[in-house]
Amino acid sequence: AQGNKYPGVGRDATPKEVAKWDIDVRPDFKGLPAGSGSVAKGQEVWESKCAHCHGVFGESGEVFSPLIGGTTAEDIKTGRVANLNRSDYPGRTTLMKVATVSTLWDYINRAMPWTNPKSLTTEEVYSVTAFMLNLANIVPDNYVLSDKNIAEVQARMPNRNGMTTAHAMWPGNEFAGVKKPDTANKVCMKDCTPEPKLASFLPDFARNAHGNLLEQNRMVGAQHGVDTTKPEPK
Amino acid sequence: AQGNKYPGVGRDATPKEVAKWDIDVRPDFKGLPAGSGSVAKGQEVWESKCAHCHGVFGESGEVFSPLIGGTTAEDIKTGRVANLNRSDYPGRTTLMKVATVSTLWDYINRAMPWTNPKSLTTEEVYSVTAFMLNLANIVPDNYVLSDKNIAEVQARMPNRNGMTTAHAMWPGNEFAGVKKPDTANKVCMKDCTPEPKLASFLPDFARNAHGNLLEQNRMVGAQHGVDTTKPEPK
Amino acid sequence: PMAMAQGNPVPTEGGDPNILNLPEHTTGLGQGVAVEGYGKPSKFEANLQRRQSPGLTQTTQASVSFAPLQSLFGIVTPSGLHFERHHQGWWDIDPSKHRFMINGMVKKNMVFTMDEIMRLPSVSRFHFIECGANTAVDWGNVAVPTVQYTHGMLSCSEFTGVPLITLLELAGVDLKNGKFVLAEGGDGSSMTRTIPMSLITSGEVIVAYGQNGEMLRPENGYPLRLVVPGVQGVSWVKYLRRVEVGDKPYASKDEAIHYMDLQPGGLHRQYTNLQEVKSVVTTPSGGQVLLDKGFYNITGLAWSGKGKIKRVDVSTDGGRNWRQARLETPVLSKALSRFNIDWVWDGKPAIIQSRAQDETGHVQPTYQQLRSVRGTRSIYHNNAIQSWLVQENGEVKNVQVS
Amino acid sequence: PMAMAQGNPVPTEGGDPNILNLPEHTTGLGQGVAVEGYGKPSKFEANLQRRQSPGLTQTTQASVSFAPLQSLFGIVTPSGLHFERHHQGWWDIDPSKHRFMINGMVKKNMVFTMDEIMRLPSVSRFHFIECGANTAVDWGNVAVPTVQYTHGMLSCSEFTGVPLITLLELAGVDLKNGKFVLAEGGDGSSMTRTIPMSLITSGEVIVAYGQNGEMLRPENGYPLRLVVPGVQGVSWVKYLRRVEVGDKPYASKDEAIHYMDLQPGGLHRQYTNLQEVKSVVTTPSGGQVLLDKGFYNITGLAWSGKGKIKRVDVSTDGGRNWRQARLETPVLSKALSRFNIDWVWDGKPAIIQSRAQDETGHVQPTYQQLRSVRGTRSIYHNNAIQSWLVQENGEVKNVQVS
Ligand code: HEC
Ligand code: HEC
Ligand SMILES: [Ca+2]
Ligand SMILES: [Ca+2]
Ligand SMILES: [Ca+2]
Ligand SMILES: [Ca+2]
Ligand SMILES: [Ca+2]
Ligand SMILES: [Ca+2]
Ligand SMILES: [Co+2]
Ligand SMILES: [Co+2]
Repeated sequence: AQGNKYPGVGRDATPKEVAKWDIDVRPDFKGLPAGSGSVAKGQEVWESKCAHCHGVFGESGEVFSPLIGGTTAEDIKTGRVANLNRSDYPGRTTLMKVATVSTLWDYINRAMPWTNPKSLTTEEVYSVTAFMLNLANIVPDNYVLSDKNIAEVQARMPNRNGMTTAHAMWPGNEFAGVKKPDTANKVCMKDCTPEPKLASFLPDFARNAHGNLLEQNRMVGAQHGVDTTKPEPK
Repeated sequence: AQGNKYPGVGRDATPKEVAKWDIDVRPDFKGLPAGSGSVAKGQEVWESKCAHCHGVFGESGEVFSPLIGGTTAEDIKTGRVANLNRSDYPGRTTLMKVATVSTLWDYINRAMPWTNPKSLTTEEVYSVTAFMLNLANIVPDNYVLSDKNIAEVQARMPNRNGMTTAHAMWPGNEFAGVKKPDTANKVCMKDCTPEPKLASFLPDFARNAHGNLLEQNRMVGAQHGVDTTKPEPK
Repeated sequence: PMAMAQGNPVPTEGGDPNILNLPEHTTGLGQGVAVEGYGKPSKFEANLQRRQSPGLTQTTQASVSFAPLQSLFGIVTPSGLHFERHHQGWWDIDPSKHRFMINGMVKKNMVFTMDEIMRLPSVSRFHFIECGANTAVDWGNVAVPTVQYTHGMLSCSEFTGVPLITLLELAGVDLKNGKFVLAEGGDGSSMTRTIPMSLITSGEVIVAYGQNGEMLRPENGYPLRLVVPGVQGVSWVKYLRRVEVGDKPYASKDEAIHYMDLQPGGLHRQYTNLQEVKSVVTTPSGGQVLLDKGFYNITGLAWSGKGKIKRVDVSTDGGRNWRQARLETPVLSKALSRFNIDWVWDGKPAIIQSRAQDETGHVQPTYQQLRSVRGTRSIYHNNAIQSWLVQENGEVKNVQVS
Repeated sequence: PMAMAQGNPVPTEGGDPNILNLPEHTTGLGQGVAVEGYGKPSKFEANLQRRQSPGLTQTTQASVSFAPLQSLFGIVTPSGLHFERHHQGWWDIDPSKHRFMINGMVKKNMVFTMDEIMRLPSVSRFHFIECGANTAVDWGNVAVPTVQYTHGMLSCSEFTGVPLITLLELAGVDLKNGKFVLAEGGDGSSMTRTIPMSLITSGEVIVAYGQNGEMLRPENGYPLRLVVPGVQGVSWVKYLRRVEVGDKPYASKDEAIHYMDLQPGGLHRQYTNLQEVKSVVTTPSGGQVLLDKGFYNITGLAWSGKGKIKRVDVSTDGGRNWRQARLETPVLSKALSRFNIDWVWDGKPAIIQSRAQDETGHVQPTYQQLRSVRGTRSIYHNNAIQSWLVQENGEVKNVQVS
């Protein structure tokens, strides 16, 4: 209809072209290709293509933060990961956070293995996803994940109820968010607070932890960089 | 007085410092140091330090446009260089254009010789200036130019009356210029001119004179560069 | 403490040798034009580099480098110092082979070359880009020394490109049902993010190829990236290869595992894309040293994802008293604004802060205000007021006040 | 003639191999952050270089290099492509040794270090700089093929520095008698130019150290240059070492031998410093080829030394009929403005022109109008309307019309 407005610019995409690039999978599984894969097959994929970065149990923090851990059988029931409410819990794994199993499928399919993205077959993606879900005790050892049963898995995702869009930080009107921002500071100009106290600063031993700051500032200027290789002059 | 506004910033310059840097010479000879130099001495300076770039008679166009030439005894009388009004006259030399002898003195003193600026003594500047004025027949062969007689020379500069500030292109109110710009084009939108005719374009032989224009445009874009190594497709 | 006082003493020997002994550049012939067909900064500027923050990431390709805000001027970020954020490394892509596809809820799926995109009506606009994780390390406590590491995932450029709505209309977009657009990159991560259609129909979202007068830099998505003004950087998909129009959001990895805000109680806010009003003093700032008492120009940057900056106030006593700063022109929507204010340092300890307000009236919060709603365990969208302590010895430190 | 038609044919084999065969950058891991601490353009952008115009000068150190306007976007000129004009070569000066002096009609002569200048209240503003000799070669006849050579002595940057008036007031300037300020450079030429005091007291003239967020480039006067908005580039003295306040103009070499305008009759106009209203279409422009009929975005630049651009009109029939172009924001005083306008090329010859009007009402003149007052032998200040001929074979040529 609008085509006449910009003659000569652009052409129709062919079905093959769209099929090749349109790989995204949505939470309602739109875009998910038909197929399946078992936990057992997934373990093979995992151990040959994933474990050296993410650890045998998805626990490694050496290349990226751990994928598996921190979720419980109780979480699978409630759909809320309880450890996310514990401020003393160290770190948050992928499985603690993700609410939608489609996200895992889509991302592994498009981006993993990291050095070789888009190299996995559909079966490999199903199976390695199944294996990760198994590591997190979401599916049993003998599970075969497929486009037919993935909705059942979604219903067991530990943090499936852990998301809200009730906030003022979506820059459109598509969600029923809130309009009012979280904070309402005022433009106060005089005697706004009591005498301020220092609550947090870098410990002395971290003085040079980011390199010599003298070398991270221009050599001329109103202020120069501090020579952090030397102790602070008193 | 204002010093208190920006405490800690800047200091008084010493007399020595000002003397070292304040070298400019104005048309009224403010800034001109006392001293003198002869045409004869100037010839020595010229031939050892200037002639290889500007030519023995200041006529060379090999490094820069010619300094000397195109002025007449008549011009010295009128103070207007007649050749500037001849559209067939090839090129305009420095002496044809310059109205103020201070300009020559100042510039030679600050910037010449080109590869060794500010290396001349005051006497050398006086004398080489005298020599150039002599080449242009403004002073006689036995002339000794000095701070005492330079005003007389000014009165003989061939183009001393060749300048006007009666225009709208000084961006301040210091001269009694004019306010109205030279042109008064209109924002006409329809049928503004007769059918336009091509009056000037590059000849075919100049097609590749600026290098291959294909290589002077981005490799993608709405337009690409023309391959000027090939003749134009008809 | 003033042992390092500034190098302009009243000369005893008649004058400064830097004046009295004419330097080589005053007495010699310099270099020719086009010695550098594409020039570079002075060798004396080598301290200005984008830098990694030690220990922040385990790889360099899923990582970030920070822009040296402490040494920058005005609002334009030099493209060579633009902050970087990659998820699977950066590439230098042949633009003649790059393609852009539109599919989904459109009359016809379409493909474009770069040549074709560059034929369409273009716009040029200044916008800031800030990573949603900027200032993340300071959510809980002071963790890094300088503004490069606290606020350096921030840059501002003049972007040139085609409004996304122009391209979508060309494909016959279904604006009635199409509410969400997926943007997808062409790199290994093929970054995917959900963009609100309401922002696209406003004309603000740009399919950009130009940055600061030239093409995008490879590190910033050459030859094509999405520009989503006011929204966190991760949505500005680089190496853009495709957009899809849909009726539901996509919950991609970087909107369902990261770039979500953990709230007290353990719930995550999802699709928190907006960068709210924020500012920071860039000089004096952490890791710098004032060499002398006396006059200083306090300067910094302010920005808001919701529009223009309306005012910036500066305190030198830790937030008790404030003075309004001057805003440099132009003040543009969803772009950085530069502020300046006079200050005479008396040599005593001082705590410098800036506080911005945007045209919606929203005022940048204190840490206390922000934490009282969002707790201390969020990672993203820390727009709290920053404090710099100027000590008696002239050293400036990153601090938080209570 | 359309043999070179654009490379996006409807595929016969099911699809474009650039889509169907996933490229390496989609299936591999890219490079890490801070591989380039100071980044550079894509290798595919190597065609964008500042260039000399063959035969224009006899040396490279008293010469000019031109910015590639035909491939630039928006209003910011990438600093690496900023045009150059040197009289005695360029230098990379150690800023810690650079000094700035004020003398003449002031209460006290003063000396400043860079550290000190950078402590003073600063401003950041976008301004164009144009050499007074820009477009000189076309005063008489068409002489060069592309907009790089016709208009490339033009750039626009965000400058940061201290208003000169601030420094002069610090020295106790005599504003009653001091009417002219001499600005002097620290290079071999020690370039000197007379600046009107009325422009300085307006606050517009800046002693600048910053350019596009970083320091000035060595080729552009690092570490200090004068910024004289609206005035020809030669007055923007580089490597600025001194200003002197006086009561008379200085008639320096580049205001008494060059940068004067020869008028019919042989009189020279002296102190013609202003750059009057001007514009040019940058694409399509000379030396380019349109690969196909159809839609194009005509784009270009407009500027005026007297203030803001008010409007730009574009003609595609050699000046008979005109349509008003869109101006991109921001439109700033004495800065470049970017304009865009739709155009559908029907494949027939077309002559493209642009015509700018500034906020004073002054309209850019035709060659006929300009020559009727100033003749054809002037060198400087050619602000005539530029014509580009689009031929049937798609080639675009520099032409003049009568
Ligand atoms: C060479 C190292 C490497 C290999 C091999 C690898 N990954 Fe990853 N993986 C990473 C890195 C690094 C990231 C984080 C990427 C980012 O920051 O966007 C990641 C992210 C992920 C994530 C998202 C985690 C999160 O919280 O964002 C999943 C899921 C994942 N990998 C699964 C896999 C699977 C399945 C395989 C094998 C088929 C695999 N990975 C192979 C390095 C690797
Ligand atoms: C190595 C070459 C070279 C030498 C030696 C040299 N000059 Fe020059 N001269 C130049 C160049 C190049 C220019 C133009 C500089 C510019 O464009 O600003 C110039 C400009 C001038 C000018 C100004 C001319 C004008 O129209 O702008 C004068 C006067 C001059 N020279 C005099 C001298 C004198 C006197 C000496 C010797 C004491 C000298 N030159 C030595 C190369 C040289
Ligand atoms: Ca086409
Ligand atoms: Ca899809
Ligand atoms: Ca001092
Ligand atoms: Ca003087
Ligand atoms: Ca980011
Ligand atoms: Ca110039
Ligand atoms: Co210093
Ligand atoms: Co092409």
